Formats: sequence, C-alpha cells, structure tokens
Amino acid sequence: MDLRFTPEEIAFREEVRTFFRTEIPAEIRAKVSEGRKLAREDYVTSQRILNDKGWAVPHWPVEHGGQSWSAVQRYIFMEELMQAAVPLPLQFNCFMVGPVIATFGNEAQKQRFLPRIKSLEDWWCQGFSEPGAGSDLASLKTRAVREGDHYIVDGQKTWTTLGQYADWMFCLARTNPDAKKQAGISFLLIDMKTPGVTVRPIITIDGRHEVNEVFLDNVKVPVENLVGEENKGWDYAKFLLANERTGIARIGMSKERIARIKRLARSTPAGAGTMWDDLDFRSRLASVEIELKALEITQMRVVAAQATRDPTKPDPASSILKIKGSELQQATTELLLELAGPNGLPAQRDEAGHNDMESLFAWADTAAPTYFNMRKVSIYGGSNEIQHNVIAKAILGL
Amino acid sequence: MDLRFTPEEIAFREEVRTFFRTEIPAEIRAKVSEGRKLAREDYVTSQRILNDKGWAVPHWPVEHGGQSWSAVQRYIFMEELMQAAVPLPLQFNCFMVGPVIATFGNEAQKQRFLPRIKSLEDWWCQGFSEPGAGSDLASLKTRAVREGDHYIVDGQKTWTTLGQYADWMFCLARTNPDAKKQAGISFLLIDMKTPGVTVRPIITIDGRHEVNEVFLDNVKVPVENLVGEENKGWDYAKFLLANERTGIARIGMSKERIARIKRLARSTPAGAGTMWDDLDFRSRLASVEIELKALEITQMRVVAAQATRDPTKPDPASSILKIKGSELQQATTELLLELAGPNGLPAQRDEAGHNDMESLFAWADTAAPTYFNMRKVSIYGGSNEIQHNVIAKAILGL
Amino acid sequence: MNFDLSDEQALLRDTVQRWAATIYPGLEQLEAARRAPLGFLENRWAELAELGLLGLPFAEEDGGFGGGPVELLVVAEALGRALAPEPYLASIVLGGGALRLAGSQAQKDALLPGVIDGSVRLAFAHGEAQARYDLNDVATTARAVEGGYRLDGRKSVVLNADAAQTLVVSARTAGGRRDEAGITLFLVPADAPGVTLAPYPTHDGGRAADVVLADVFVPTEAVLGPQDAALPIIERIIDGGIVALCAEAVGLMEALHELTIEYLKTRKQFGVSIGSFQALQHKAVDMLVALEQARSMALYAAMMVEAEDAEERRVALSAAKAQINRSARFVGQTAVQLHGGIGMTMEYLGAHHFRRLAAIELTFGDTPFHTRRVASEKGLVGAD
Amino acid sequence: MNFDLSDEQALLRDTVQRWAATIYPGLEQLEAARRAPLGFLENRWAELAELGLLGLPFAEEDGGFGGGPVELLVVAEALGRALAPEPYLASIVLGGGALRLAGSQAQKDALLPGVIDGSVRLAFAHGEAQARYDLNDVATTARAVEGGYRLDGRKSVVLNADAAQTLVVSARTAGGRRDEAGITLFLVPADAPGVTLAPYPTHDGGRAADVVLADVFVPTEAVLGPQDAALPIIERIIDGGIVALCAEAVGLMEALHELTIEYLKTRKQFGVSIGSFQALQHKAVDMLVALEQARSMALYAAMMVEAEDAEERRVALSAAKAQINRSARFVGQTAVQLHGGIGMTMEYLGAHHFRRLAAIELTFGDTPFHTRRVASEKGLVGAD
Repeated sequence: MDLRFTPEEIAFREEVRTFFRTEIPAEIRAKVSEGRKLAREDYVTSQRILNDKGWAVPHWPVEHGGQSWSAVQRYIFMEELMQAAVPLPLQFNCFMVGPVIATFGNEAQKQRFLPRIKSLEDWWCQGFSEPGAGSDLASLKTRAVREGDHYIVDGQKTWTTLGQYADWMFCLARTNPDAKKQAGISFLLIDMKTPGVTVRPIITIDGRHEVNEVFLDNVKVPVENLVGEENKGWDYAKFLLANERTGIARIGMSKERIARIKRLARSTPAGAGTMWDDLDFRSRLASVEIELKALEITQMRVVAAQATRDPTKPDPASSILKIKGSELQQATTELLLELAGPNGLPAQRDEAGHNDMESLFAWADTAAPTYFNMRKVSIYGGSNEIQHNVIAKAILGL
Repeated sequence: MDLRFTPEEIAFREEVRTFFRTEIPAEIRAKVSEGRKLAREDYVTSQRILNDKGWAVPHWPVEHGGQSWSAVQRYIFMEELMQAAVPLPLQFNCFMVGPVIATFGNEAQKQRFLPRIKSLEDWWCQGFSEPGAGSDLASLKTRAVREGDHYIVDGQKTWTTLGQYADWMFCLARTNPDAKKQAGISFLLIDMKTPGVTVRPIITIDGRHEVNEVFLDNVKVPVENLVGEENKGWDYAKFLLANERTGIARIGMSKERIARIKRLARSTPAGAGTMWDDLDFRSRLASVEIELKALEITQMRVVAAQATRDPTKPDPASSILKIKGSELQQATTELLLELAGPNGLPAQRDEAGHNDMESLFAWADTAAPTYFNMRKVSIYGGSNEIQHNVIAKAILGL
Repeated sequence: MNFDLSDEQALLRDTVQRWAATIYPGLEQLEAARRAPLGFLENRWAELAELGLLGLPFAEEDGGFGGGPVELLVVAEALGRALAPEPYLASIVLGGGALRLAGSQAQKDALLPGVIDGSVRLAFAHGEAQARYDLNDVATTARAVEGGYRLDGRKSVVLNADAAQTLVVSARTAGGRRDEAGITLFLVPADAPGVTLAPYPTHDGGRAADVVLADVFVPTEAVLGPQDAALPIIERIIDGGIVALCAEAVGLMEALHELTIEYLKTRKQFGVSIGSFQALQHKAVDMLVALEQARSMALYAAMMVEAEDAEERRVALSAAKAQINRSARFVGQTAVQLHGGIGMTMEYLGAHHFRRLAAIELTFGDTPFHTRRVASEKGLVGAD
Repeated sequence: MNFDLSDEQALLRDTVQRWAATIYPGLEQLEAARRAPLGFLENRWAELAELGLLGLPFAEEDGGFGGGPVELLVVAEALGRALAPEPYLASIVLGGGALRLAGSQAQKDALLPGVIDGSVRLAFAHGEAQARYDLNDVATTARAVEGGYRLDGRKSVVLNADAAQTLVVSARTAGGRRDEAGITLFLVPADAPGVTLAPYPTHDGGRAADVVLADVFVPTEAVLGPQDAALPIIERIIDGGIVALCAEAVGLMEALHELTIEYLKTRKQFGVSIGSFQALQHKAVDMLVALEQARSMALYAAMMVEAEDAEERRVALSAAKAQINRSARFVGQTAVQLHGGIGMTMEYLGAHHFRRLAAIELTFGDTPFHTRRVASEKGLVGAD
C-alpha cells in the first residue's frame, strides 16, 4: 500500500496543471470560477485547445483519439482540470454519446461522428428524460416507428441541458410498444435541424437558461442513425449512465470553490476585520474540507479498484461518490452564500457600477444563483434517494 | 392572543417552584440532576411528599385525588417539577395504570388500587412489550386462559422498567387467540408475588439495572383483576399510550440539563480559561436552547389546544413533541459528554478519591452513562421512525 | 396563555388572505406585478391602503389603527403565503417603524397621512456594504452645517428604495465607524439634490437599491429621534423587521409544504404515487416539524418584541430569527429535493418560495450571527 | 498510488483477524477477559508476543520487525473489530512509541526486549485533568536534584497504567503550565517510591488510572529524549495513537454495520423483515457512507503520519480524527437506533462497539478540537 503518487504521476500532474493554467484563456476560467454564464464559444474554445493537445477525450479508445493513461492519470487529469476552473469537456459529447458510439456504433458512425464529437464541431445534447418520468427513466413514452429507411419519432424530452446550442441529440425512443418497460427502447441520433424538432427554454431557479424542453413532432430519422441493435437501447443507456455517475463527485470543483472562498474571505469585511478572522466560519469550512478530503481518498480507492473491474458494469461504490459528492458541492455553495451575506441579495448590481467598497462584493452577485443551481446535483443523474436505494439493494442486500 | 402567563399562573408557578425546591430533599434532587442512580426509597420519599400535598396525581379525576387545574397549570407543574430535578411521580403508577383504572376499572378496583397507586404503597410496572414485538406491540404472544375464577397466564415480557421494585404489573395478554391481532387482548393486573412470576435483570448500555425481563409461567390471576371487558384491552392500552406520549418531550428536563451544563462549563478548565470561554461550545449549546425554546412554545400550543380536543384520542401533534423532544434530550447529553471530555472516560473514578483538580470533574463520571442511557428516548414509547409514520399518515395523509 | 386570535385579528387574517389569494392566485399574476418598474403595481398598494393595512401599526391619534405585533404577524404571514411583492416590510414595518418609534409629532403629522393613504412610501437606508449584519457599523457621515447637516456615504441593498419618496437614513454624527454611539437618523427626500439611486432586482424577485449620498443637505428638522443615540431605535426598527420576516417565512413554508404534500400525492413514479415511499414521507414529516418549530418562534418573536428588558428582547429575537433561518433552509431545500427537476424551474411556484426563503436567511442576520448573539448573552435557559 | 496490501501485510491482517476471531468469538469470552484484574488476560498478551505483534513497530536492530503505519493500521483495525481488550494502544503504540521515537540506545536495550517478549508493559502518563486535549498543558513538575529529578503531580486517565511496569511520564522542567517549551519525558518504574496508582474501569470496558507522583526520585538516565523539548515528540506519540484509534474505529464500525445489516435482515416486525422499510434502508446506507469516509481517512492518517512537514502532518491527523469522530458518532448512534431496545443492552455485542466508539471520540481530541485545528492552520485545500 502506498497512497502517494509516484514521481511519474507527480510529473504528469505538473504537466497538465501548467497546461490548463497557461493555455486555457484566463477569462474563461474566471467565468467558471465565479459562477458566471459561459457562452457557447467559451466551451468550444476551451475544448478545441484540449483537442489540439489530444486531451479532449483521454478516456476514449486510443484509436479514436484517446490516451493510454492509467486510471490514476485520468483521475489526476480531471481533478486538475476542475481545480484550474477549466470548463469540463462537454459531457454529452465526450462522456456520453462518444463512448456509446465508440463501443456500440458501427464503423460508419464512428468515422462520421467521433472526430466532430471530440472537436465540438458538433454539439450534442441528451434526449433521455421525459415529463412525468423523472428517475423512472424507463417509463419513457417517445415513440419511433419504422417507415422504410426512416424512423418517425414523436414525443417530448425535457431537462435537455444546453439543448439551445445543440446540433445533434442522442435520444431514447420506444420502438416496440408491446415489449416490457426496459425492452423495446432504441438509441437514435437526431439532427436538431430536422423539421419537427422544437426547443423551448426552461428558466431554472438561478434565473438562467440552462435546460430545455425538446418537442419531437413527426421527426424523420434515417435508419443509419440507429446505434447498435433496435430495441437494445436500454443497455447502451445503462452503460452511458454508469459513465455519468463516476465523474459526478466533482471533487476538484468543490476544492476550487473552497480555495476561492478562502481567498474571498480574506478580503470580505466583517466586524472590525474580515471573514477570515471568524473562526466559527472557518471551522464550518474546515468541516467541509475534511469530508471532501475523505471523499477524495474514497474516489481514489474507487479509481484504483477500476483496474480490476468489468468496465461495462457500474460500481455501486460510485453511488457513494454521488451522494457525498453532491452534498459537498452543495455545502460549498452554502458557505459561499453565507460569505456574501446581505451583499448576496442583488441580482444585477453591476448595472449601477461600484465604488471601492461595493467592488469588494462584485463577486457576490453570483453566490445565490450558484447556490440555487447546485440544488440540482442531488436530483439529476439519479436522485440521491435513488442512489440510496441502489446501495441498499446492490451493496447491503436489503 | 396572549402568550404570557396570567398573574394567577405566575403565582401558581412560584408556589410549586418554591415547594419543589424546599420540600423535596436536596440530596434526591441532586441525584436526578447529576444522573446518579436513585434508590427505590428516593422515589417513594419524593412521591409521598407530593402525595401529602395532594400533588402526586393532579391530572386524575378530582374524586380520586386529582386537582381541578387547567391544562396550563398542569403544564407549569410538570415543567417546574422537572426543572427542580424532582423525580417524576412514578409514570407506571400515576400516568399509566392509575388513569386506566380510574377510567375503565370497576368500583372495587378503584377503591382497592387507586389510593395505593398515588401514594406509591404499591409500585407498578408495565407488562406490554415482548421479545420480538418491539414497536409492533399488538403482535404480543402472552396468553391468558380462563379457568374458573382465574386466568392462567403464560408468556414473557421485556423492557420492564424498574420491574425489580414492583409489587404489581399491569399486563396485556391474549385472551382470544382466534381474534385478529388487536382484538382478543385483555388488560390484567398481576401481583408480582404470585408464584410463576420471575424477574431477570437486563443491564443497559449505561451499565445500570433499569429494565428487566419478566417471565410468566402458569401464573394464576383472579378474574377480578381484569380491567374493563375481556378482549377490549387494546383500547385501554391505546388510551394509556396516548397519555405516555404527551409527556415525552421532557422540556423541563432538557432545560435543567442545559442549566447544569452552563454552571459546569464555568468551572471546567479549558485552555487558559474555562469551557464557558469557548464561544464555539456555547454556540452549539445556544443552538439547542433555541430549538428547545421553539419546542416549548410548540408544547404550549398543544397544551392550549387540549382544552378543545377529545381527551381519549391522541393528538398527532404529540408525535412532533416526541420526535423533537427526544432529539433535544439526546443533544443535551452529547454536550454534557463533550464538556466532560477525556475526564468522562472513567467509570468509577471515585474509588480512588480526588484532589482539588479531579474533584472539579467528579461530576464527569455520569456524563457517558447519561449519554448512553438517553439513546433510549428515541426508541421507546414508539420509536421516532414510528412517530414519523404516524405523522405521515394522520397529519399529512400520505 | 392563549393562542387564539381575537375576532378582530381573525377578521384581519381572513381579509388579507382573501385579498392575496384573489390578486395573486398563481405565478402569472405574480410575475406580471414583478415586471412593473417598481416590482409591484401601485394600484395594489392603494388597495392595501383601502384595506387599512398601511395604517395598521400606527397609533389611532396619528390616523392609524393601533395594531401590535400580533397584527403584524397575521398580515406578514398572509402576504408571505402569497409571495405578495408589495413593499410592506420596507415602507410600513421599517420606514414606518422609524417614524413610529422616533418621529416627532410634527414629523408624523407631515408624513403619516401620506403613508397611511398610500401616497407616500418610505424606505430604510441603514445597511452598508461593509457592515454585514452589525447595526452599529455606519460609515456614512452627517456634518453639522448652518441650518442643518450635509450627508455623505453609500447605503447598500436598501429594500424598495426606488419606490420611496422619503428615505430614513442613518449617518454618523460622531465617533468612529463601529462605535455604538454617534449615529443619528435623518429624513431625506428621495429627490434631494445629491441623492442617487442605483436600483436593481434581487434574487428573490424583489427590488432594492444602493443609495449614494453626495453632500446632501437636510435641515435640522430632518433629524429623526435623538442626536447621536439612534442605535437603540435602529435595533427596535430591525426587531420589527425580524418579526415580519419570521411571520412571512412561516407563511412561505406553510405554502411550500402544502405544495410539496400535494406533489407527493399526485406525482407517480414506478407506477405508484411517490408519496408512498417511506423515505420521502419521513422527509415531508421533518419539513412539518421544522415548520411548526418556526411557527412557534414567530409567535415568540411577536410576544417578546415589546419586552422592556433590552437583553431579554435581543436574545429572544435572535433566537427566533436563528430558528426561522434554520427551518427556512431545511424546508426550502427539502421541498426542491422532493419535487425533483420541476422544483428547479422558475415555472414552478414553489421555486419562488424557495428563493424568497433563502433571501430571508440573508436579511437582518444569518444563523451563525444570531446563534452567536444568543450564546454571547445569558441565553434562553437561566443557569442560576 | 496503490491501495493493495503487500503479501506480508495481508498475511499479518489474516493472522490477527484469525487470532481475534478465535479468542473473542463472542461477548462471553470478551467479558471473561475484561473481568480479569487488569481487564485482560496475561496469557493473551503472551500470545500477541508470540505472533510478533508486540515487536511490530520497532526497528529490526532493536529486535523488532520494522513495521510502519500501514502495519499498525492493519493490526489496530483487526483488534478493533473484535473489541480485543489487550493494551496494545497503551503499551506498544504510546509507551512503545515514546521509546521508539526518543529512547537512547541504552534505554531501548534495557526495555525493548521485555516489551517485545511481553514481560514488560509500558503506559504513557501524559494527560492531566485540566489539560483536556491540549498536549502542551502539563502542570506536573520535575525538580533537578543531585543525580536526577524529583517528580510531583497527577496524571489523569492513564490508559492501562495498572498493567504497566514502566511509565513514560511527562513533567515540566521549565516554564509555566501551558508553555510549549519546558516539558521533559521520564521513564518511571511503576513501583518507584512515591508513585501511587488509582485505577478504575472506563466506560468502554477498558481500564485506566490516575497516577499520583509525590516526590518521586528518578536518576538522570531516566530522561527520555531531549530536556525541555519533549512536546514535538509527545505530538508524534499521540499522532501514532490517532492512527491506531482511527483504524480501530474503522474495525469497530465495520463490525457494527455488519451486525446492523444482519439484524435488519432477520428481525421481523409487522410481518416483514424491518430491512424492507425504506427509511431504515436509507439510514443503513448513510452508515455505510460514514464508514467508507472513515476508512478513507484512516488510510490518510497512516499515509501522513510520517510526513516531514509538521504543519501538514498536524492538519492531516486532525482531519482524520475529526472525520473518524463524526463517523463514529453517527454509525454508533444509528446502529443503536436501528436495533431498537436490544441495541440498548449490554447483552448485545453491538452495544459494546457503540460504547467503545463513544470513548474513541473522547480520546486524543474530539471533533470541535480537531476541526478547529484544521481551521486555524492552512487547512486541506490551498488557496493560492
């Protein structure tokens, strides 16, 4: 047992750290750190820089542009990326549809889609959730009926994150209405420019446009855009969701936010000094740091165990990462909002300009939206209640 | 709306407060406050003093020795009693079997038992719980078979609190094995000296002998010791348990413990000063005080509402009192143990005598047993999980 | 001890509830009002005047109705339930509170008729960016000049300042930034030369402004209450604000809990209503417990806000606000969690309750601030 | 990065687990050992010597096996699982740690052979009643006299002192009670004139003693490590103790969690196993999460206990102990709650795990103490 990184791993960490902090534009990283809205171009710029370096999709098979990194290297890469406040390579492209096509797609699909997925020439969105389904994903109602060399797709998707930017959607649709729930579902790739696709914004409690409803009305999808076998889509979705869950602890993001809180606390007036002088505040911050350090080790244990696991089956331990990781992400946003205090109330204070004192609190505008927005992390990707059910069944045998 | 006490109520409070603090021996009250073991005689002494004053059972019907106090007066009486660290009048006598006999017993039973119940000439214990039943009380297995003018009782009871002191037990036994669960149960009064009654101590995690198992082996119980009707015992038990729950928040006890923690903190060395100088400790104490004040008002609201409620039906709001009251009782014991710190580890340090410094921590010996013992309050009287179920169903309609 | 409302109080509650339910039956009406330039519609304010609510806390001899803390509780809870956006807190409770507690008869005569008939609104310009929740932290200055004072400084997050004709401004007439002594209150017309407002929406759907005071002249008669000794009055103004916020939060939590229970009963998943899942039931129960604890402490705040003993009052109000804050956070977060995705959207009414509850936590002191205040004084349980 | 045990470490774990499971298969055997005068049976101590465990942490040149923190982790976790009552912590980790870290070759030669073969046991007499968890708080004095020192003072809750032949005693050779400098360690025979032990059982089923030192003479050779500068060594001794406690707590929590899951599966109520109730399932899951968090931090403690940088080490060890404490409280309390009445009795094995977990919280620093230590230094996340 040796819990330290090897000298090679430390060198690797330095390499990626330096790259992130020198090559990804500081303005983009500042937006991420400060919880400000990223433009489509910010995502694209950042991912192209990674892609040019060969780092947009290091976890993919080497033949499609991946790196032959160890699990530890991949872990280091993601942690450093988050701690440098680099935008995550677009999840839907790099962690979802890409691996599915690389694993289950046919050669033509691989050739056509994968290069544009990793370069973000195509922006993908996810068409899984439906109104009324929630965590019971398999009860989806969208139908795809085969007519000649097309499917005709009808239905409605929701919670489609960043769908307003998307060129393509990967979508679950019911191709056999007579089969049992999970059976009879297929995995389709839909061009968002196809007639019949309508995107409607949903404004979330942070006041932003991040998610959408997508209406599919008589949408013609060529049969060549079916991934894998008809009616086997549920298997591919499970594979994809397992990928989603392992990355969900977002420890690097929480670390980055804690570091930011510490910096801000030193300049935030409180009483005769600053919030940094408030040992009570710092003790509560330390409590979160402690749990986060524990979770980081837990994550490293899961990463180390991945070497000997069947990669197509989800590790139930990832549910622990999901539960605790989301709780800690939320806890950091609560501390950020506490730090902002009454200066966290204004929504668009900058419309008024600042004097020196208010400019000390210019950051505070995004504290509440960040707090509001992060309530989602215990809901999406399988709510924390669902994760509890998963562990109770799969690990505890209850 | 006027949330203050009336001048008459304030005068009443002064009267009972003075009585408790001058008439109940200080040694007995000190034992209660310090979490030390009370001897049987301590209970008897205290209750006799109350009984001589006419205050052992103020909530009983006046014709059996009760007082015509208002709900507010009863509340004030109990709160002041607990805050003065007076031993509660024996629950099994005064709040359980007494009201049942007064309400459902026949005239002979009232004449025979009630005076000795309130004077604690007879010590009663409760024979409800059975091994394997737990919160599912109605699944009890003890049987009573009618033979002439006796019942022959066979079975086993458990968690019989202070059964080692008891002269009598009130007991649920199944008289009709063919009836459905709650039907077919009768409420019997059993003389503990009857052949076939065996009491076995159970040592609890505080290291003390507080509860027992009671074995009933071919025990002859005269038919005149049946309360009310045969097979109607479940109704009387429900009446009794509703009584149990309203008193269970024990706000006065928690207040008394907080006051004691504050006194002790002022003399407990910590760093260069005392624990009272530790604002972090005091903030955590204040958090409990705040919740306790809120619960006190909640309890007063329930008390005020009692005037217009059917007294034979439990108020589901009492489940709120049970949940929060038990959590706060437990929270105070955690703070007490924290205050004790490493000096809370010794179990019988007094065997060694103290110097001045250790005598400052003489109190610390009982901190851990008190903490251990109070884990019971979220378990007994219907576990807090059961209380959640009750509220979900009865109040929320889920 | 008596928790019943008097007939008059019950009537007041029913009146306000009925008005709020009629005017704001749903999100659409609420959003329409919020989109107005001031964040509410002036004709609604006039309706509140007609209902007598704007005169409620003022003495009868001043044209008011002599309502006390219980009346405030009833009104704030009913308005809170409906998320009514009118500036009752800013104008009547805070600004009006300042006039009520410290105004001379002349000042009351000049302003109260307009406040009560709805033609004049007030705002309380006290907080500053560096002060957080410390009421004594005032950097704004007032220099004595011939015939009056000249004010300089910046007031931060002044609730509904853009809707006010007159501002109650605190400024330092003596002492250093954090001294308790040396603070004085002034009545300042919002359109006085040198007053600049920088208004903005707040994250709970309300409005506030930063108020810049640049060499603003006010005459000596503009001094409200005692010179150099306004801090105790400011405390009492904020105490009134705390009572109003506590009651408002109770109304919000009650409504949000009802929405949640309704959702649990109707929303189906895995073929059953999600309210049949025990884990969710227990969380809904914990919400109820938190709500009832908050309700009790709102009552306690109303009971204690007029207590004579300043320390006792301070401990009680802080305890109430701390409990409200804790309950508000738990109820708000749990409601969103139990709703799942829909609870995350602005299209869902409950999300607005959640946002307002979060804002209440940040107003007039957060949980650590008030808990420490309880801890640093004698506390709630005597140790004699 | 590699979390696998080496073959030797895995063998060590299996050996200790097998021994503990054989010797302490249930409560009866455990209670029998605890009833012995010293709270454990001396022949079991000899068995631990035969297994090589008593020499484990000592250097090979001193007759030991050169085991490091991971070996300590493995042994303490396995002994913890079984609630083994032998004084491994007191004698080998603490007392032995003092010798290992500060002993001269002569002192090691004199004592270690006996420690390793089980004929000599040590105890670490450092804590005092007023000190709580502050390692610098030492009121016991050592006056330099001709040929040595005279010690006066009282040591409090010295673990397994009544089983030790030699005590490692801290005393002040300079400075005031809470000064960091001026503390010196001494080797004191337990039967030296003037040493009086007041032993007692502890609430977790173990034993400890107060040690009274009344004008106790020790020769100059009894000084262990540097004069006046023992505090850094004391810190490292306690650091070792923290690693051992963390690992022990993980073993205890693991066993208690298993008992709880077993109980949930077998216990029937309302006609079904109580493990089918979702609310109880979710609590059992929360126990697992707490256990895994604790397991990770025990690993972290072992990894960091030999770090060069004293501040980094201190923050890491405090973080580990704080996490262990929090997990221990949650797992212990929840286990009792899920068991209901049976979990409240000494007849149930799990109740003993609960008691020991509570005692671990009070040993070498509670949660607020260690959280504050993390907060007051640079913390775990850099803010550069």
